[in-house]
Amino acid sequence: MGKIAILKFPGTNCDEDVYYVVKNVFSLDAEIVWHKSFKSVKGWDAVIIPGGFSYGDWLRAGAIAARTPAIESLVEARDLNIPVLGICNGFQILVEASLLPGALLPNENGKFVCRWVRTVVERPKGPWLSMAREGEVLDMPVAHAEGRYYVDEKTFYSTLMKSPLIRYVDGENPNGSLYNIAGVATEDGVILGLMPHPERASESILSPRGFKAGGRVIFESLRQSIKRGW
Amino acid sequence: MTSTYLVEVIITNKKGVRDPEGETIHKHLILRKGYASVQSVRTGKYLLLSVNALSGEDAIRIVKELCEKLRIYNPVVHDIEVRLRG
Amino acid sequence: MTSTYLVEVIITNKKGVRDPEGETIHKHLILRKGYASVQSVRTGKYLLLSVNALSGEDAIRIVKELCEKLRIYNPVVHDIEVRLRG
Amino acid sequence: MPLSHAEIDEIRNILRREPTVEELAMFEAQWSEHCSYKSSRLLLKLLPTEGRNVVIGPGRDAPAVKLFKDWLVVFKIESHNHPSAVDPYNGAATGIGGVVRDILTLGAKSIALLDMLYLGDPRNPHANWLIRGIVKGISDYGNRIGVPTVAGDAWFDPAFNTQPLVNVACIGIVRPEEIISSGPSPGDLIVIVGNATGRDGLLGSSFASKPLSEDVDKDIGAVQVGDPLTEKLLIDAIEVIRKRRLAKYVKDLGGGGLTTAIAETAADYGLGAVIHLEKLHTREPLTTLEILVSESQERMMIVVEQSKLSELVEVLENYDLMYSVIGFFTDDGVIRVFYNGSKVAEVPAKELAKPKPIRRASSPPMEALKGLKPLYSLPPEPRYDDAILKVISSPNVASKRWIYEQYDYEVGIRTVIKPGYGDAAVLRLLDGTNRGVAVKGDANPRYTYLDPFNGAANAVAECFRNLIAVGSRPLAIVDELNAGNPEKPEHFWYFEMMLKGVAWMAEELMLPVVGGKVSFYNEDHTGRQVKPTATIVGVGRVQDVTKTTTIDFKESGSYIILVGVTYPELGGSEYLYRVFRLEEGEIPKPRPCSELRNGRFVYKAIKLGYVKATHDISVGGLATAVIEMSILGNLGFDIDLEKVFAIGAQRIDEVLFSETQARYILEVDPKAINNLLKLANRFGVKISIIGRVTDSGEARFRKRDKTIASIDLDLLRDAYRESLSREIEGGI
Ligand SMILES: Nc1ncnc2c1ncn2[C@@H]1O[C@H](COP(=O)(O)OP(=O)(O)O)[C@@H](O)[C@H]1O
Ligand SMILES: [Mg+2]
Repeated sequence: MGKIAILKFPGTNCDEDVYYVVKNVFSLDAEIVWHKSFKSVKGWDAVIIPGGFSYGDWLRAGAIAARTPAIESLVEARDLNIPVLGICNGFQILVEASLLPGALLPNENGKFVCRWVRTVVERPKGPWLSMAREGEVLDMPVAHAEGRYYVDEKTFYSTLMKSPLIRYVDGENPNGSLYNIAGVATEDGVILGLMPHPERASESILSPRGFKAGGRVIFESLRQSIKRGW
Repeated sequence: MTSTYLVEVIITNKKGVRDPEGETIHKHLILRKGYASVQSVRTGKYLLLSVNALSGEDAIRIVKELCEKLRIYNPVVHDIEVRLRG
Repeated sequence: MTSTYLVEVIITNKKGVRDPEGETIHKHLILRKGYASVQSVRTGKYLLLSVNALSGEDAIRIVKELCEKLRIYNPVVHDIEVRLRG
Repeated sequence: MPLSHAEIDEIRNILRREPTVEELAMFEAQWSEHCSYKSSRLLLKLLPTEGRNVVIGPGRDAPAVKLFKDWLVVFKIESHNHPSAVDPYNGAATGIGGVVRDILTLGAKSIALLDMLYLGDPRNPHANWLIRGIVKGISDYGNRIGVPTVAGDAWFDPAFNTQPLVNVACIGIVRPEEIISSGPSPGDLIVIVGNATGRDGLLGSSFASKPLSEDVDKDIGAVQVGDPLTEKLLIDAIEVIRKRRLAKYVKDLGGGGLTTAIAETAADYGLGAVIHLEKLHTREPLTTLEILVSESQERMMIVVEQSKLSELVEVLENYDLMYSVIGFFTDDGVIRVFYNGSKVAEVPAKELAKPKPIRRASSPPMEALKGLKPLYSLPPEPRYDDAILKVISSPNVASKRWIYEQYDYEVGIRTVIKPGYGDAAVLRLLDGTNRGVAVKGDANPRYTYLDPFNGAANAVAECFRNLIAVGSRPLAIVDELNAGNPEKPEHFWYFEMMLKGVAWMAEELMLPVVGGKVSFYNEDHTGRQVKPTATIVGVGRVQDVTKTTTIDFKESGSYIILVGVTYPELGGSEYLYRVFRLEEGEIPKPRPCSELRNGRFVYKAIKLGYVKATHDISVGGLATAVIEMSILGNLGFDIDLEKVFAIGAQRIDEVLFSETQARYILEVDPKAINNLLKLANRFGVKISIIGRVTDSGEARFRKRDKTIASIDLDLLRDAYRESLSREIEGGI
């Protein structure tokens, strides 16, 4: 009990990174769970879908993993109020599974991009952002080939503008994402998906010159939220 | 009695969703190399399924169904075309 | 007088060259979801060019030529099919 | 390359009868240059391979070196030059796949990839197509398997327009007690794991053992598509297999396929084997001959005790990996191959595994005189503002971010010094300590072309300096020698000279050469060899990753220190090439004694905390090194060239752009300067205080009061950061 599930699919490659950070940097209890063994969200304090290239990212990033029983069972998370975080490929999976709105398209320049960027949090709320301040700048690296967020105007204004949102600082959008969107959440913030990697930005030793470890607030929020709710 | 049919699935971006790859191929490759008669380029993904079915229509029906159910395309951004391979 | 033709280009791996993407979609998505009548999946790239040309054949000729010259595909690995869009 | 008549006679001798077609195919695959090193083996003996830290030297798929008492570093270099010339995307991708599997054979965890790319002129359409494909291939494969590509080298030269060099390396770590190395015993089962065997990989090694044919379609048998998903599953499964100690031996099915894997393993352990080919999982119906020599990718051989088979199978099935148990090892030294009960081959393992070495003739070509030509009359001195900008914007000097930003260099959360920030990449071990490992790959094709012996020696020295410059202790290197056709004496000469150069400098710097690879037949279809290139990859020990140094200037007011003596060595320099299109002259002399002395001094100075930034001086000389430090630190500088300790230099360019070896630039806090001077004295190292870091936003070189060049930092930054991208994107 009191554990975070880190879901692993064939091709997931940030599972150990997230595990290390959650466990060693934030002293939270976690377990890497192979997708075949993940039956239900019940009993977990939170679920993290880490980055990587599930099923080779073939067809579309996240498309095949989104159709697995493990992800299909996540629908319950919403009703049970269990926090779910999708990082990079995890975000792509959540979008492909329609647990978050929109779509993630190939980067505008057609290339994979690995780079540190600055993002801004808007309307922070929920287990993953409870400790973030409105307008707080979070520095984190991105590393993806399909991160160009797309959403229709209506959904953007009617839904996303009411929910927590993470956007690239103007001029730092690495992929051509609409509205500079780097991450989106459900209105209550219980399910959050983002392209940047907070686990790579949780220790100052890994932050290059001029950047801070902007991922910390996400895991610190989770730690507080698991203890005290959000 | 079933036989095998080849069914093509073509997934392209919806109108209104940009296709930077197509734009790049058009602008930076084709036009720059002097093929001015090319007006535009759109890119997409192509799948060729070989399907056991009762008839061509049956094969198409099966593929159309699986494209919807398995979300072979993402209706938020994609158009899809399913057809028998001629 | 020229008019505008829509020309499709389909680029797939040659026969005998593996297509891990198609294999994965087949095995981990389509078969796992019970569509056993699907025998195989091959993937490819799709381009749709709109071309000003004197005739359909002329449009195809232009596109074939530019695919060769601009290395839109790699003849060592890929098969290419160029056809008018019906 | 088909077997020669002499070789076929030799085979008859070994078997004492006519060989079967299967046997001939096995010998042909195994005796190919790529698998057997028949042309290079005699010379390779010259390399110093031993040292205190060497745990496993050359011989296995990958060597292992003691990084710390409780950690080994396993690393390997590979080339995929020929496949990348015909199919850049898949050629480069499968190169990564292969080198990672080498690391897997010892059960090590792959923590870093390096790519050393010697590419054509980006403005040449064919070369441009190759460049994009190669980088994308490495990106798509490396990123998907979750191993960060943290460092590399990139060089652009029309000599590589049709035949690029794609050298890749992988670094792994493993606990000494967990290494998979017990070796097979008679009765142990042979399990082949991973992709189904197909016709796709037929005779790949023979393909790499002959020149590129003009009609590439003839080479179709070699085209293989990378399958990084299966590779990733192999990585994950082998990690579990290592932890649970389920394997006695693991080997990659690489060049020579099944034949090589079994022949080499059996020969190394004095065993034989019984193989049932029909048991192997195949993608399509194959002949026995095809099964024996197919080089389909992403396959491994796992040797398991009978009693542990079921546990092994459980792991493989959990990861959806295909596998088949195809036979077992025996104690009689003979490999017997069956197909549906009938015997198709029976060969002694030892004789199959190692053909007799061939002694190749070697003689220097006339072209080699270019590198002996002293530069009597240099062209008139240019305007230095212009010359500096030209050099900084050269694709060989400018930032390689167009390349490395396509690579996930951070997955694994170990990359403390990332590409572009330091002379080498530094990775932490993530074991609860601050310890780490530094890695870098280097070559200079122009040097080895002009002077293969000294050029190769300089590559070793540069690698050593790069490892020192981040504050690591260089431990060992591996080398990749890319040469022409070994049957042509004037090509073979380059190979021989490069090898001797590596051997000499490695010995002098006490860097054991624990492994390497040879790639021959790097010719274009006209028979012209590309620039012969010696690529060196080195690893260094990092005691504390928080105390490493990066390139970027940290603070205005710091002193800029030049370590080492500068000689007028412009031969083969980037400056002569970029500004005057000259590619000739004596290249900088290798100076092993200075390398050692200066290297030890810099290592110590970093360790004592005197140094805020370090950069070694290499391509582009002093001017390039300080400008890079300044651009990355976003700080200007003011340097007085009069202060440079130079011997024999008569012109400004001989100071600014000389590529004299064994030199570094240090940024030193004024408070530490006296200590540093004392330390230099103690080490007997020549250092000069040449200037200061400023916040003027300007790069300024002067000679006393006379300004030699003064350039706005924004202009330099733009040239440095964007030039490569402009060349490549503009050159489609
Ligand atoms: N092909 C490449 N792949 C990844 N990183 C590269 C590549 N080429 C150069 N780099 C990186 O760019 C930086 C500068 O490299 P280089 O110019 O080779 O340095 P040096 O001259 O000190 O050897 C280093 O961090 C290096 O690892
Ligand atoms: Mg360097």
